[in-house]
Amino acid sequence: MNLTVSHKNSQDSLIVYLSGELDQHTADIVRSAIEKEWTKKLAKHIVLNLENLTFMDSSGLGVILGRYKQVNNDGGKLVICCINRQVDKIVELSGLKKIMSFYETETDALKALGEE
Amino acid sequence: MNLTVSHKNSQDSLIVYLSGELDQHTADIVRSAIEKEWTKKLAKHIVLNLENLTFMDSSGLGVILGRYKQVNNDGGKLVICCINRQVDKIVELSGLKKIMSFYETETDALKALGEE
Amino acid sequence: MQLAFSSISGNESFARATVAAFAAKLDPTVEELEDIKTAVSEAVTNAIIHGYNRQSGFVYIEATIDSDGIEIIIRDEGCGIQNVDEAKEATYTSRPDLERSGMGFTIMEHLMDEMEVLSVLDKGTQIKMRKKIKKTAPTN
Amino acid sequence: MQLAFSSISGNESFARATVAAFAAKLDPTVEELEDIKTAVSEAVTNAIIHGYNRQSGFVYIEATIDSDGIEIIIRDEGCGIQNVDEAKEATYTSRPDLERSGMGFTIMEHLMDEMEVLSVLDKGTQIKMRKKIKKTAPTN
Ligand SMILES: Nc1ncnc2c1ncn2[C@@H]1O[C@H](COP(=O)(O)OP(=O)(O)O)[C@@H](O)[C@H]1O
Ligand SMILES: Nc1ncnc2c1ncn2[C@@H]1O[C@H](COP(=O)(O)OP(=O)(O)O)[C@@H](O)[C@H]1O
Repeated sequence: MNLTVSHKNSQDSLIVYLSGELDQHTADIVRSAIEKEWTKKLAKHIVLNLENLTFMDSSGLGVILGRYKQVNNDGGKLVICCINRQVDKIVELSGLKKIMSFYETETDALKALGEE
Repeated sequence: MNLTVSHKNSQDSLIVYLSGELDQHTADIVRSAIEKEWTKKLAKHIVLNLENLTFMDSSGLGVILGRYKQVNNDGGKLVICCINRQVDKIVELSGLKKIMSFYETETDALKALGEE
Repeated sequence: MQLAFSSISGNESFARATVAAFAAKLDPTVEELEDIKTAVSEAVTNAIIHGYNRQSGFVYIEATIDSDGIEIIIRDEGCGIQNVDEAKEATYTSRPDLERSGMGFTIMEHLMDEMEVLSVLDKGTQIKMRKKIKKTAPTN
Repeated sequence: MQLAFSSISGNESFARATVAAFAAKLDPTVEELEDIKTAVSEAVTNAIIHGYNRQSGFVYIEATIDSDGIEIIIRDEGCGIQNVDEAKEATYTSRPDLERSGMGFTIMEHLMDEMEVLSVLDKGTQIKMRKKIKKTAPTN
């Protein structure tokens, strides 16, 4: 598989790490992995750490927006950190930066969610 | 270009470093780069360091055999060091290992040529 | 070069890798190559999920290198687009149920220098894109 | 998948990268992938330099994945081979002037599980190769 998902819990937040290439084919993996964790109700917020995401197209925007809505509906926040140039270009171009919050580091993202 | 050639001189030997992919298209680069140095008559022997050669097919065997013959005709030796698995498979399979000498390290190769 | 492959999910990554390997001959920058990969990924994804609605069919890619860059044609023989102008609008998608973002065409237009959509209902869709690649000094 | 490209030197690397990207779907080991790349490189090089004698023409690749591996057909419409048995002999080459080693067929035969040569003089040459890829557990 071109994409792997892993996660860890940190106080109120679920931190999700995506590694590889996120497209229509691999979007399903992200969707179901996050939903599986989210329904456990162990976290209030989600941090998407995209440091090792080497490629993303508009299918990735779709799956991220979908999770964003769900977390918002449940009263939490979804924020993103550590994006590289190709992903940055896509989120910039698509206007996602106007909707969601992006942070340079995972620590910054967690701080913004009120941790530590 | 898929392949780069660099070299240095060490006592009696010309050490040639190939980096990238060696095939029919890039074989010409290797041929002309080595000939240019060899005709300067600064060295008696050649060490081919293939540590960073990530791919080689039978066109590579051809250009290596061509240099080997030339160096032999001029009374010197051509030896090879630091090959990786894919290259090892090709030289093994083609019988090149029965003709030429291969060394694990550059130091071993130079030692075999009587240096230091 | 010409490439044909089945409209199955999973071939998006194969298609963008192939066009990138072909475009690499122009010695593009990493960023230019990423732009091309992304645009190809968008068009191929659309052919698979919209054009063929995930049914079986073939996707065709033609790429040509000329003096100032690369031209890429991506074609399907699927359902076609009813209203191309509407389809090109940012955030328009006919498949919100699939969590599509509707940003495909917008991304292709921005990352490439030219984009042209040709579509006939029940016949299929063709996307023609061009990207200029600045010539670097010959490497020998 | 089907691929067609010009018989120009420099396309060998594009061809092997493309087939490797396609074969990657089988989740092969790095070594299996290297074997496939090398065999494709041999057949494509032969089509370009022997089949078309460096003249312009097209090289065609067809690759199919089935339950136990990959089948790859590489075809040219070049000069053809007079004597296939002789051509397959280790170290036989008709072009020692180009510093060819004559090891192409030997390498293809060893790295792949099956190899079949079909050649008609003045019509062209087709190499059909198969490689078994061991199924790994689904990674999900
Ligand atoms: N190859 C195609 N065949 C049929 N319809 C298409 C094709 N490409 C795009 N479309 C239509 O255009 C719309 C917009 O496409 P796009 O901007 O890529 O957004 P998305 O793919 O997220 O829906 C699609 O929702 C679909 O209705
Ligand atoms: N596609 C082809 N078209 C015409 N002749 C070919 C083709 N492939 C191979 N041959 C012939 O078979 C010979 C042996 O091929 P090979 O074992 O690959 O060695 P090499 O390419 O080093 O000559 C070639 O020298 C050539 O005469």
